[in-house]
Amino acid sequence: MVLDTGATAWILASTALVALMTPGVGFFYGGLVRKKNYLATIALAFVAFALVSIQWVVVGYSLAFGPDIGGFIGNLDFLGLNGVGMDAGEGTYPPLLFMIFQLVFATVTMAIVTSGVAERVKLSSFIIFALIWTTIVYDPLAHWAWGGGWASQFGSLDFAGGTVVHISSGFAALALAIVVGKRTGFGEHLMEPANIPMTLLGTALLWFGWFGFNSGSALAANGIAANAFVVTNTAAAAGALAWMFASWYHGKPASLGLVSGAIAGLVAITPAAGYVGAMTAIIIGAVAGLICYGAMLWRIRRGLDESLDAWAVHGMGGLWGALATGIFAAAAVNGYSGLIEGNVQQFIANAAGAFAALVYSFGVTLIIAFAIDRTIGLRVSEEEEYVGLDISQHGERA
Amino acid sequence: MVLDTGATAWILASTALVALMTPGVGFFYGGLVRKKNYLATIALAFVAFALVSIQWVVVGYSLAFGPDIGGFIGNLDFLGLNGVGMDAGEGTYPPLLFMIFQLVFATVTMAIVTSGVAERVKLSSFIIFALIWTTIVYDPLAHWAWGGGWASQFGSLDFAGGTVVHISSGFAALALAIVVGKRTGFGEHLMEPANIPMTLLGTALLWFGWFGFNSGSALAANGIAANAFVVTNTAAAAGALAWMFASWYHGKPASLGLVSGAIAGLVAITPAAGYVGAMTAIIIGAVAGLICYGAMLWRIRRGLDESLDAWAVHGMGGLWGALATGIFAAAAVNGYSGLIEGNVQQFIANAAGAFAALVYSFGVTLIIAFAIDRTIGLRVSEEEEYVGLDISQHGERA
Amino acid sequence: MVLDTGATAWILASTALVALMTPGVGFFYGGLVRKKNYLATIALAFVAFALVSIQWVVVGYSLAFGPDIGGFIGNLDFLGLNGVGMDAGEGTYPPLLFMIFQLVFATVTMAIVTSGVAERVKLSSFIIFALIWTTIVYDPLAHWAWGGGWASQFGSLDFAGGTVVHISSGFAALALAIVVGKRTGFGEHLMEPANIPMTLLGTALLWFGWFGFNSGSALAANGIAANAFVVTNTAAAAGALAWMFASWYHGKPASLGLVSGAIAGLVAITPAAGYVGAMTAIIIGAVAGLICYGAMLWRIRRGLDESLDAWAVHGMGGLWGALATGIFAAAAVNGYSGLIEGNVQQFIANAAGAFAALVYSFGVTLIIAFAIDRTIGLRVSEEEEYVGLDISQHGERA
Amino acid sequence: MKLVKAIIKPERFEFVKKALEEKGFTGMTVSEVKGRGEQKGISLQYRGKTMSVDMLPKVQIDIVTRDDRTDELVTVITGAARTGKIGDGKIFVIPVERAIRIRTGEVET
Amino acid sequence: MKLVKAIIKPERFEFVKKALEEKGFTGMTVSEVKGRGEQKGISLQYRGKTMSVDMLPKVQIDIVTRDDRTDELVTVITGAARTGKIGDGKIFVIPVERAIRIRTGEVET
Amino acid sequence: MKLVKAIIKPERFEFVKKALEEKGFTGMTVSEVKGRGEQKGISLQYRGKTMSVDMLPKVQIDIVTRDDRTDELVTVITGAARTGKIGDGKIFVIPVERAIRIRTGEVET
Ligand SMILES: Nc1ncnc2c1ncn2[C@@H]1O[C@H](COP(=O)(O)OP(=O)(O)O)[C@@H](O)[C@H]1O
Ligand SMILES: Nc1ncnc2c1ncn2[C@@H]1O[C@H](COP(=O)(O)OP(=O)(O)O)[C@@H](O)[C@H]1O
Ligand SMILES: Nc1ncnc2c1ncn2[C@@H]1O[C@H](COP(=O)(O)OP(=O)(O)O)[C@@H](O)[C@H]1O
Repeated sequence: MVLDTGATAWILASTALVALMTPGVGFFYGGLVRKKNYLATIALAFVAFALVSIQWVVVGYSLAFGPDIGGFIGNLDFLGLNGVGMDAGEGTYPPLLFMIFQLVFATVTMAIVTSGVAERVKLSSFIIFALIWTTIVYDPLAHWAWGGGWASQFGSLDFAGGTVVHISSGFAALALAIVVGKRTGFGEHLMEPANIPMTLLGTALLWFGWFGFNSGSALAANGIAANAFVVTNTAAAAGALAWMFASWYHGKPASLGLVSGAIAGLVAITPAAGYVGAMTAIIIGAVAGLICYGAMLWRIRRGLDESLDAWAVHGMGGLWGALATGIFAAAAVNGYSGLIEGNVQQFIANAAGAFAALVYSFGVTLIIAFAIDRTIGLRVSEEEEYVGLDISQHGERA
Repeated sequence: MVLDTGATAWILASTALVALMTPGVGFFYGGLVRKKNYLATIALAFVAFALVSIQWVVVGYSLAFGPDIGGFIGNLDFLGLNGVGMDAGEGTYPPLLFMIFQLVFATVTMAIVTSGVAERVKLSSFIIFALIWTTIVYDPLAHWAWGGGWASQFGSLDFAGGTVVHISSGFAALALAIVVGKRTGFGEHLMEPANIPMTLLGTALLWFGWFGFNSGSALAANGIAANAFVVTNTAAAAGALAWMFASWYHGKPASLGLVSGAIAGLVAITPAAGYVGAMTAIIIGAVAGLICYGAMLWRIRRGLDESLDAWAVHGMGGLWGALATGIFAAAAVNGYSGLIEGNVQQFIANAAGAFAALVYSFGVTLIIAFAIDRTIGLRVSEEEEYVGLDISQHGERA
Repeated sequence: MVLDTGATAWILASTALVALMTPGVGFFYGGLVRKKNYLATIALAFVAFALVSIQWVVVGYSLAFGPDIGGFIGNLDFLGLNGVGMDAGEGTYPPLLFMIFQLVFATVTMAIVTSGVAERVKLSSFIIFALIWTTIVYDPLAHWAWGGGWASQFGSLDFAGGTVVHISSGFAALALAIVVGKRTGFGEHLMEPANIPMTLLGTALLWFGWFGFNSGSALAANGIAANAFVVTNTAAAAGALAWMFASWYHGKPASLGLVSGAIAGLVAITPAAGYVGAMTAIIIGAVAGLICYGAMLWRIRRGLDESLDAWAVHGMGGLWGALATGIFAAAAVNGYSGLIEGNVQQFIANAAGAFAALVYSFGVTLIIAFAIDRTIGLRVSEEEEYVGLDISQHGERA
Repeated sequence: MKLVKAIIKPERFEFVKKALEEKGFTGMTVSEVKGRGEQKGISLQYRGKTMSVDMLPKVQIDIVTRDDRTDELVTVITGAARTGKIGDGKIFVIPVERAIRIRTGEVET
Repeated sequence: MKLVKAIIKPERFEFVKKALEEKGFTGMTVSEVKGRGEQKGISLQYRGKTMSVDMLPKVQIDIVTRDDRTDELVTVITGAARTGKIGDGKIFVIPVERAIRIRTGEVET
Repeated sequence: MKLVKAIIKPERFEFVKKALEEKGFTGMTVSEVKGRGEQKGISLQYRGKTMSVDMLPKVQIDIVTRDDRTDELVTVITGAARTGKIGDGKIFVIPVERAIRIRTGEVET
């Protein structure tokens, strides 16, 4: 097909927008940890960015988008971007551009996963973990949903990465948190966030970048892209307000709740962005705010130290979003119908895709984390944790 | 008409850029308040973003851009985005995209208005105020200028929102500041800004986003968009330098003056961006820097506690910009002539549009603010003000 | 030719992205200086932005891109943007858009130069220096490489500004540092960075903006733009990892090293971005990380107080990038061959272009700096340096 | 000599400083502290957990002065810092054996 | 009166504060400090230069109390701040001649 | 025991710390303060209003030591902190009644 320069321009811009989300996650999380781990937490996002960027061009893209092997993974035809061309192939934009657009999804996913080991991970072990995880967890999941794998064959819809990015990272963070164990003093000591304004700044960058994430996933500059843009913003707003009011009911409405709700809404609309309209987005976003807020409260009650809440927000928000896509998909938007329009099959396909991703990510992450922990150790020493990762891992102070 | 993917791509990107301005305003203002209100001030921008985002898709867009009722407001045909389509209708881009592009203008306007109640507003009252204000002040003003209302019928030019966004928010902030009253200790105590680097960061985001604001308002990827981009940057630079040198004359040139001048230049060029060239932008921007600096000095002398200076910068800068558009519009740029090219009518139309917006916004805001203040109270208690809004409204500390 | 709205959209977006880099440099450097110079350092970037923005539309663009005079500089045909049109002339986008795209390159270059006088420059002298420097150093260099000057005639390749932006600014910073002398107490006192998270944030903005810098330099939304995007990200990642591992070998891997490596990779890929593929970008980026890290160590050993390392990172990284372009250019990407494909001439042309820029920038900067220092003085008084530039130059505190 | 340590409201600081200057007390060391007196706290909430944040920002001024100027110093601070509302602060007077000026090595007792 | 100056681990602060409240010590002034005791430091590195950053964050609590309550105060802090590990901190007892309440001018000795 | 409170220039801190280490003074508590001595201030300006910001950043070092080591301590600090220029700082010596090590409860007087 002939290259559409408008579509190409929007995918280029969207890729830049999504690229900003990886450090954005770092700033979001960095603001929430204790001062002594402030830099290290941001640094993890940059490390994730760098590592996955290299892994993806060398092998990851091929595993995810190479010709299908048994519905599970791509083959190595595109190793080192071999044959990934600059001319519009079958699409209206260069395959090489699709490759880099997908790359920034892989990097931000890795950054979200760092939530599970916050304030206690050994940098060297994280590097090894990240390389393994992105290769054997992320790449297959991307293949399942978008690379021609079983989930897409089965009809599961994931517009922009609800399962691939959010369920996978959220449940991986949970698995990691379980394996690595609580931070010393968790539940006893007060752990004050380093810099909430930085978290708000991270949110601004995430919200901004998410327009590229969802609207760019239309891979075109057209009405679907516009719709995705609209529902993304709408769900974020609804999620923010829902969390704010829910937490207000229980006490004071923290700004942190407001932005957590926005992220929850953004996560939940991600798989649905190309299939529902704005009024539905209000519902999806608001329910996401409530579900994720509830999940966070439950996590706290259970004494689980997954304290940056990737699980509660990305994991549970992503799960809700995947189901919601199966429920609310409206033919008027993009030709797909969900449960409400009587298409039970769509709901089943989406539920299957979501739960498979959940189980795969959670299970395989457990195994990787466990293996690393028993060999080189996932966690810093007690002393290093005490002085903080900024000093002990990076020799720096914020 | 057929969809132009290039135009669509640029409007998508511009919408993202403008979306970043709402939190940008929050960071700009957040850096200037006292530490104890740092978070709350940023949070207001996010609250404004969320509230107006929902209001706009539900009813605001219809009021502003629905079929005209008496030149004053739109009707409810587009309620819940009913009939706002994904296909290029009469334009070269989806109406749905135009809707979201307009949405982010409405949100940033609301964020600017928060200036007037900084460090003393009750969160719950602000929420109610914001919903009323955006509905009965912003939506009609947008209709007047862009939705087929009387001002556009009368020939008033406002390329990207000098009256709709800046005059309206600046004078609304002034009205609010008058109703809510001074901060306790204003004029007696020293009130140190929390974090000026954050304000500089906010400026960077605003300057960046403003390219989408003005150039995106061309609703096309063409020479007019390019020209708007150029004059936007030029006026910002001229405004920054003018304020810097003027304040240098009186003492030391604070970085805060530099960036305030840049914002002043950006505000003033906003209505003119599609109608003047770069050399004129130097004049408009530099004069804006001087006028807004003067307005700020006057405000301080008068003891008015509108201390984040939305009035001085957005209100007065917007007023100057609206008049300047009527003066300097050059037929060579976009077919419209101003006073200098002998078109007195254009100047009159612009002056009328600007003063009507000024009076309407100031007057109606006074009434809304007064009504809220007398019923549920606009302001926190003295004690809450003393401990700060971060703690008293959000239960948080930066 | 007819205007390509897709290309125009991407150049518009790219211009916005690059515009964000100028304050981005300010935040990067601001985080690294001592607290008392935090604001002043960021402010310098804004001052550079404003000054060069005006200079460029008035005269700079004409000097750089006006009709050639002797291969050295452009004439004054385009003074005040005279004749720089809004319609696509010979290209597929408005010349006015090309003008503003080039403007933001000029501003960011000026911001990088401030590295050399960090924490000790007098604001008034910097303003004079900046106006002279951008006029007699930057404008000719831009002309040589892109405006039809001798370097482009000679076949030297510089895709996005390796020589024009990075070699020129890096070596200018070195010259400035030599003339202005060390900061009082350099080498004796500990000089703690004000806010490393701000530096990481600056990096995020730079990395983000660099996509516009390199990919936008394709001046089209096509495969070349996509390729430039890909190699930009890849080289940044490789540079980050290389510097991280190298510094790990010597001690702890600071987050500052990670991001310095990323910048080094970005710098080095800049001239090559349109001529090499992703696997080559890994090499160019990784080697850049090592070279720039080595250059920094050498600078420290030599006791040179060019402590924000524009020389080590931009100067040396740019030099390596220019040579690497001559070495690795691959015909398959864009029709140009380098040394490896047997084209010795390309290597010679690139080396000539790079060294000429290096010598010109270093030499002329020495002269300008020396002249200013002997007349009005480049440096603040010892007392002003002691209390810090925030207070002494701006009357402010961060 | 005495160390007079005054803990006052941040917004009164400029005022106190000016009053001190007028009476010839220029030397001082100032730090930002948090404090709580008799008043009971306000409760904070962070992601579902409540914590009481009763510590409010205060400014602590340390001034070392001659014994015979101590009373005057206390009076000046008390006068300038007082708003008559809760949280006005406290002054503590602590004995100092000697003071050394680093630049000259000069000792005062 | 005595000034009891306790330098403790930041993570024990809430705990100590609670223990003090229970015993009726509500007034206090708190500041963030850095400290080092007997333990040897950790070395930091910044762009190729190494510097030893052995100073770790601590919280300093200043409480002025009546002479006869000093022992109790020391005991309460010691009990609540102790983890038994290095870096638990120190308490210093310093004489105070008088304390003035700014709001009322009231003096205690 | 004595509390030796030294207020020095921030850039001399590493130097002073090293000098102290060499003489065996490892324990110390450090805080960031602002201070002003005899010198007259510099005036600051913020959006049209002028305010005098004469307070410059200083580092305050608190060291509690035995009576018989006090003179040595003062000498070491004075030597290492001195640049001979204005703003070099001050040292105050304050009596301490006792010191308690929290980890062990051990008391020194
Ligand atoms: N016993 C104490 N020890 C140390 N500092 C105290 C003590 N009591 C009060 N302060 C300090 O004085 C400040 C003001 O005390 P406060 O009780 O608020 O004054 P008032 O008694 O006028 O209300 C407190 O914030 C705290 O910093
Ligand atoms: N001699 C001293 N003078 C002043 N402060 C001290 C002194 N010794 C210890 N400290 C303070 O007490 C804190 C805890 O001391 P530390 O030696 O770590 O306790 P421990 O002896 O239980 O290990 C230090 O961080 C420092 O702030
Ligand atoms: N009377 C005082 N009380 C408390 N602190 C003081 C006093 N005089 C000076 N200081 C502290 O000592 C610091 C250095 O004093 P300074 O007068 O600058 O030294 P010098 O006398 O050598 O110029 C001041 O910044 C302040 O923190």
